[in-house]
Amino acid sequence: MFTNILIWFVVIPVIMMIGLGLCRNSGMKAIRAVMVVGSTALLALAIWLCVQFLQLRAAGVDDEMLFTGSWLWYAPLNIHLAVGVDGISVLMLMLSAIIVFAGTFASWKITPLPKNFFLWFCLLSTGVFGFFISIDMFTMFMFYEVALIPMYLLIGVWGTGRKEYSAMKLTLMLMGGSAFLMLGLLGIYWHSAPEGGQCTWNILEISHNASIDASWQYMLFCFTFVGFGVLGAMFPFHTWSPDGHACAPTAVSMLHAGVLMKLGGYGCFRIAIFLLPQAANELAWIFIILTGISIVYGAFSACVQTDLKYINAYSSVSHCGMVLFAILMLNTTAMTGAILQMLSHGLMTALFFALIGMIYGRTHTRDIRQMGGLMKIMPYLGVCYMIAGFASLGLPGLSGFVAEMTIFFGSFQNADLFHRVFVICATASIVITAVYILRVVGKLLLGPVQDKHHLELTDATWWERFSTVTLIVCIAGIGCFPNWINETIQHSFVPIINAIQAAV
Amino acid sequence: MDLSMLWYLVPSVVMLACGVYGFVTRKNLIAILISLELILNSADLNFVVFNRYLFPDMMEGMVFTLFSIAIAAAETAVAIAIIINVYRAVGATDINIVNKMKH
Amino acid sequence: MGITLPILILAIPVAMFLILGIGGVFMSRKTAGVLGILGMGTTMTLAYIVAFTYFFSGSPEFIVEGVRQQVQLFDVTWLAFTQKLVVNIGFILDPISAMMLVVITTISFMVHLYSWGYMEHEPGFQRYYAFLSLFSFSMLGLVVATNIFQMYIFWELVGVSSYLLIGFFYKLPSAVSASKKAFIVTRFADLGFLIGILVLSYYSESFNFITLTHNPESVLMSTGGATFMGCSALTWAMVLIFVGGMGKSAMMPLHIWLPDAMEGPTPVSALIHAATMVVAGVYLVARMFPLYCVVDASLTFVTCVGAITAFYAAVVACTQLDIKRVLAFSTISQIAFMMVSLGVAYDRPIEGIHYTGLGYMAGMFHLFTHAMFKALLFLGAGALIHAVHSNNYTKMGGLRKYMPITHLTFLIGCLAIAGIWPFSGFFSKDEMLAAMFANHWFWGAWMTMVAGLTAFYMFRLYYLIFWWDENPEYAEHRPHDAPWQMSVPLIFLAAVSCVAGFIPFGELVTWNGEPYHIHIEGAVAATSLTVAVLAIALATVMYRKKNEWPARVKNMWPGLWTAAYHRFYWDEIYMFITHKIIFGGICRSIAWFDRHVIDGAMNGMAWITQKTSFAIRGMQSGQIQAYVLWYFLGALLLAAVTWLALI
Amino acid sequence: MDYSQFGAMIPELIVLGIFLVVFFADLIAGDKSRKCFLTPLTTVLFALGTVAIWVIPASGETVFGGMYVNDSATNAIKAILNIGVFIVFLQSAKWVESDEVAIRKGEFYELLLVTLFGMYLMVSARHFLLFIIGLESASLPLAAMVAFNKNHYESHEAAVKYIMTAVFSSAILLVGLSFVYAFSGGSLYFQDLAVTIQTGSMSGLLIVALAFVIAGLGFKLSLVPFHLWTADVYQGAPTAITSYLSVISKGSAAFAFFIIFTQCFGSVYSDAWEWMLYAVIIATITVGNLFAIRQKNMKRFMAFSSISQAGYIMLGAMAADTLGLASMIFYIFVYIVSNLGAFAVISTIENQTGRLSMDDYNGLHKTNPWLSFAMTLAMFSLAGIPPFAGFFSKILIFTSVTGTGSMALYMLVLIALINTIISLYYYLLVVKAIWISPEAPKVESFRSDCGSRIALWICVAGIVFFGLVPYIYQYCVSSVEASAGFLSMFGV
Repeated sequence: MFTNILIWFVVIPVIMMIGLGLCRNSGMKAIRAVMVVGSTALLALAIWLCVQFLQLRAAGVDDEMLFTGSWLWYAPLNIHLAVGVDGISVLMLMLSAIIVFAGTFASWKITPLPKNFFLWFCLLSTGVFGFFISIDMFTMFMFYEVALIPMYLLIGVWGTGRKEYSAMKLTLMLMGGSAFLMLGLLGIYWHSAPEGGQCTWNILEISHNASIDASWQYMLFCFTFVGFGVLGAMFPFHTWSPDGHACAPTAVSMLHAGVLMKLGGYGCFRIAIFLLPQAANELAWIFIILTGISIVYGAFSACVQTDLKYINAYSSVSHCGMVLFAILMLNTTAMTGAILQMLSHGLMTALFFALIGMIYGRTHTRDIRQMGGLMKIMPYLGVCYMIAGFASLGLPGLSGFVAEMTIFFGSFQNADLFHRVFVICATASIVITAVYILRVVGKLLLGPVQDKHHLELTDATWWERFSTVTLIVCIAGIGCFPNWINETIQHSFVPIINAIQAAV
Repeated sequence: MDLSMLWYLVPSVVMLACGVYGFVTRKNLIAILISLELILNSADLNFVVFNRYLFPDMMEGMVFTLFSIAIAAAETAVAIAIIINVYRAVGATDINIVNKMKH
Repeated sequence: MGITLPILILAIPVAMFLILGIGGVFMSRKTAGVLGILGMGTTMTLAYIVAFTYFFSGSPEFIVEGVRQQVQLFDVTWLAFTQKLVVNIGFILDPISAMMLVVITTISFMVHLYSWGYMEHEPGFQRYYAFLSLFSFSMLGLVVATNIFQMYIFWELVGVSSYLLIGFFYKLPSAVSASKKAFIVTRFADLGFLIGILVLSYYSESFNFITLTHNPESVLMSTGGATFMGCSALTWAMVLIFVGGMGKSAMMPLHIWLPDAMEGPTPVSALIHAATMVVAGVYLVARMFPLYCVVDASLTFVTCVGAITAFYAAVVACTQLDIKRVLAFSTISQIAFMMVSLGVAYDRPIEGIHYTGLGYMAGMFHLFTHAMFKALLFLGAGALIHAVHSNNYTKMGGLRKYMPITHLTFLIGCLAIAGIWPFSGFFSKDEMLAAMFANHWFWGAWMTMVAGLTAFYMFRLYYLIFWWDENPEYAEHRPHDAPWQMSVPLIFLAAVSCVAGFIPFGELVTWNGEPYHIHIEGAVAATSLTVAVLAIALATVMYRKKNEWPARVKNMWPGLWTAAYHRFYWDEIYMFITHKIIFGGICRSIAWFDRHVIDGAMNGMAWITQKTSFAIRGMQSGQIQAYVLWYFLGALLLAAVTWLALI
Repeated sequence: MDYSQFGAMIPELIVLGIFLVVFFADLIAGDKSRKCFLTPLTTVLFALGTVAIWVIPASGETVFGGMYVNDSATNAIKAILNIGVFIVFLQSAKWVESDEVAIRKGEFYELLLVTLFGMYLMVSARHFLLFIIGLESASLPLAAMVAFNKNHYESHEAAVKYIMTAVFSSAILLVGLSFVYAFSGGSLYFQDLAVTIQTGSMSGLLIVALAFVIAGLGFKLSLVPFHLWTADVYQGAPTAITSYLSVISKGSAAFAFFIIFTQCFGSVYSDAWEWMLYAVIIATITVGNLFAIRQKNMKRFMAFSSISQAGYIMLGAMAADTLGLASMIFYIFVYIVSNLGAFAVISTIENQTGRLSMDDYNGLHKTNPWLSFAMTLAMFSLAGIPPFAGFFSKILIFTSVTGTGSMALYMLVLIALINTIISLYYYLLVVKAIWISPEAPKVESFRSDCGSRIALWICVAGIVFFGLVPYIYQYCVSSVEASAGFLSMFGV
């Protein structure tokens, strides 16, 4: 079991948790050591996995999933701990590793209870990694929920503002989503095999069996898509996001917006669309409308917010809406765009939240009306914020542009008027994005200094620089050289597109 | 004269109804306990009647009734003991006293 | 030609950007300035080599049987959308891109040099050079784009560079808002560009310029008669792409950002907002010209937009007080001139002669000459501002004595733009007017009038600055000519403006690569020259010395003057739409809806649960009898409901 | 009569044996010696007994003409109940030594063992007479136990409420059984009833009978609307008794419910009791949750939580097949460790400081991090959060319910799932009080007693490992499957 590389993505965080458990509560050095070693190991593992994966693909291995392993867990219900990755999961694992790594540095001086903070943080990352390596719906769902619940404590204990309300709201709404999801998964399980066959949770087997009849697909598709859609901040189930993000501590916002929201998109893709292709063809229009609204609605909402985190949260609604929107276009290009958007949004939102946390840690306010001219005072953070902003508004050379363009060009392949109208609405969001990003940049960084006390503030510390540089390098890396990602994931769409076309 | 089963069942149902009614309306715990006995006896009556009329060559209903009477006795004993306890604690056996814990 | 030179042309500026951007804080100003200038100088040299090789080597790679070829020096895959739709990053070499290479690197180098003097005392000097390098890189990338998507990429990048440079003085709120405005307006236009690309590429399944333009008819066929609201898909695509160009080139009604963009440092205005970036729209139309030709409705649209804008901007320019704004409106007007010129150049035989080549060639020619003399004018304005520390000409007047070099070069610029022989503007404008008259007399007449207005407001500006009346503040702060770093570019550009007209432009740059022999159309030339001279004479009468005429004219049509001074209230209209309708109406109501309706619904669910919880607590009354009643009735109800359900 | 038949009742004999030992020890020992040895003696003996029940395989015999069966499924549930009782013993060790109770602690153990014996009979009974005897001997001594805190008024009130409603409910159950008797062929053996009660025999009387039987058992399980005694009794009873009531009594009743309804009434599953149970489950889960939201007293809070949990347990009966029974047993086991974990914390804090309100838990993590940790895990497990055992038990039971494939059951699961959100809310309230509430802690730092600590460790280990390690569930499934012959599912 432990010879499978993927298992280590879950094992390492667990080891980290054990290690943290052995630290004393006040032993900040030991805690940091555990976290740094652990997150570096994860990052190294992710990179290594990526290299291995590409080598295997280059060598002509064209299985749907690589590094597969399957160990029987609950025999009576045919539940396995089944793991395997395709290009998409590899990239998602990479993203998670990067953000965990950056998040560790971003919460270098977390107080109070650093040990508990990192314990829950590790549990959260266990869930995230576990979700991406699983190809068994049961374990996938389990890891999904593992990733959700630490949020409550992380926001509740270490958050700011109306943290109790927000934490509760976030947890309950996401759990509400997972309630629908659970039902969908159960339905899929019980219809996963033809009459008399052994039911299975394994995604690949289910898709091969393709035995779910249409009427069930419709219901299950709605359940699963809504279930994952809640986490993907789909309108109108997105309101946990602004409050939750606003109150969460830095690293948690990073991980949550950066990775956790991607679970939604990934799940929609891997389960709702892949396993229920017929319903996806028939019912996509409903969700295209909803996600289309998300995109524009989130962007417009962001225009008038005054809290930095709210702006970003609404922008996430818009950008994550784009992910789901693209997935629903049901063609390779748009889906590639969705994956790129997940990566891109993950990185840049993480960067945003990291920076907001750093700025907030200095100015003790997130209200843009009370700040101004910070570029002069903390040029490093200011420049990073601008880069994040440019990535968000889709500047070529940074990741957001590549993702959005791929989405638009992919979506435009659907030639009917309905799709066209929504695609054009979605493209309009790039203008609105520019409006709110520049508004923030203008108020926050440029112009005269608003508060004289801010003049005494200092620029970023080394760990903050480390954290942000990691993210910026990745953002620029994707933005400048996007094609290798394309090549990594192009295999992954073959089965899904085949399934969709077979279902037409 | 043959009495049909109904002649026995109607009193049984009346006993059940009275028992429930008594339980719900009486104020005194002892009276409530007596109402409970009515319900139990109604059940016993049913057993006996069904046995006699439907399965005359078997005895299970009868045996069941015997056990049931014993159980009823045991229940009454425990209940009385507890009522006495309450009486010692609060000096009354009025049911309206024992409603402090609610909502 | 190998790929080393083209790669270096793009790589040096971007390397400079990274070096100066990241390492700038560790450098002295001098190092940074020298690095920047050297970098740009090298790029310029390389660009010259490339352009001269292309034009004059006569190598069969570039010219086949007298026809100049379009050559892709390299073209590598950057991002593959689908099997067919592949975005490449490459380097195209053809007459217009070679010409643009020369223009961009020359002006950019001049501006680099000039800025050394102009920006000497400004904080953020290193950052400034980094941004200039970024801009140069983006602009070069734009003009050498082998495909429309690469163009779009660099299109966005120049937008950002422009944003950064306009907002260079970021502590000034006006600069911040001007930069924001510039970015958002052009972004809005880019939306049109993007949708245009989406439509075009969907049907043609290619981004590549050569593929698209060498066979425009097949692109038209590929749309398969798809129409939307009465226009063919290709028309829509071309018009939408042109909308992108309208934004960058500040055509009506998307022109509002350019006057505000004068908040940036003056050399930046010279480089970006006069010579290079703002002509990107013209370049775009020229680049896709064959496609525009097959759907001539879109070219008519270009012409109309250009004609209206040209006139509008010229009228507004007559009333402005800020010298940079006058120049900005003049830029808008001149770019519109080029647009009209392209617009009238479509392939419609008139009396058996194909006039296609002329308008195109003339537009490009004017692009070239205009870049030189407008950069000259802006740099001159910079020198003036440097001397009197104000943009407003009421603070100037009579400066000819104090700043002779500036005066002379500025005058050359004014003559060039007014179209006086033998300055460069005369030749290019003459060709353009000829093309317009050839298309329809109306366009010719209309644009001749605009040319007259141009001459008038330029000389109004000239006289108000250098003649009119001396500002008494000179006594305490005597203005003087700029240092050599600033003078050298002025002199160089003035020299170019004098001689550029004699370049045999038609031999070099034409729409199809075949040489076109320029011949001055006597009638047109005479008309335009006359109009220009008359306009200059009028300006001389009104503004040479301080007198009552201007005020009198102003009072003659006070409404018109005020409206023109306020640029016919375009900004106010935009303000109303953006602030009142979009921000106040849409955004706020959506935010309200989100907080109160969507969020309210979620909170409402929690509230209902809580309330229900309180409402039903009576069930747990603490009364044993009530409990038992519930129990018994519950059991009966269960039986009753089931019984009813089964029956 | 063949007395060797008693030999088949190994678990019952073990419990009876322990009872007798404790009884006589209590009888002969003096006050002083009783004080020191009775608790260890009982606990150790009970532990050995538990091990014995786990280890000795079920004989699989049916004795007394089919009245009693000892198969692997009943053995499994007995073993699981035993573990629960063992934990209860551990966590009550401190309480029984308190001055007020110490003198009567022998009675506490004896009464408890008798009720356990009754529950054994309940789950093993295959005849209604034996079942009623088991039920009554399981519930009557409980009344005495509820009244154990003689000096507390609440204890008396709880006892009165308990005994009155208990007697009423057993009366109703008897009435219901008398109606059932009318449908039998004169025999109250389960397997005989299964033959005589068929789809064709549906009538109003049978429906009333079923409703009354559900009511009678629903009382023990505290299903809505037969649950109203629960909160008051849980609140008033000594905490050790409450924890016992909430898990052991409920677990045995659930198992018995399953056996009775599948064995006797299996053929009228979809005709009648499926829908009755459907309605009752929805009411139970929802009402339990709605009441729990407002509670501040921890014991009352746990009472309503346990009501809602009972609804989830009964989902297993909805499935009415081997998988359902196995999932139900597993759920009960997980529920035992989770709920007892919570009660261990509650009773420890109550014993040490006398505090019982949720507000008293504010900031608990500052003074008692380990207790806080255990309580958090227990709450997460009860709420069904992975990777804790409660998640698995919930999912497995949902899976078994949806296995029948009817849309109605999917909707039932959906309602149950939506209810988990409400339950998550109030479980998180406890977590919030412990971890998030900024107030100064009211409970001072203390070292809990050894028994509670061991109990907590067992519970925490169970919470963490029962889900991750699949053997427990496989054990449930294999024992149910091994006894499938005896279960002889009908028509479902």
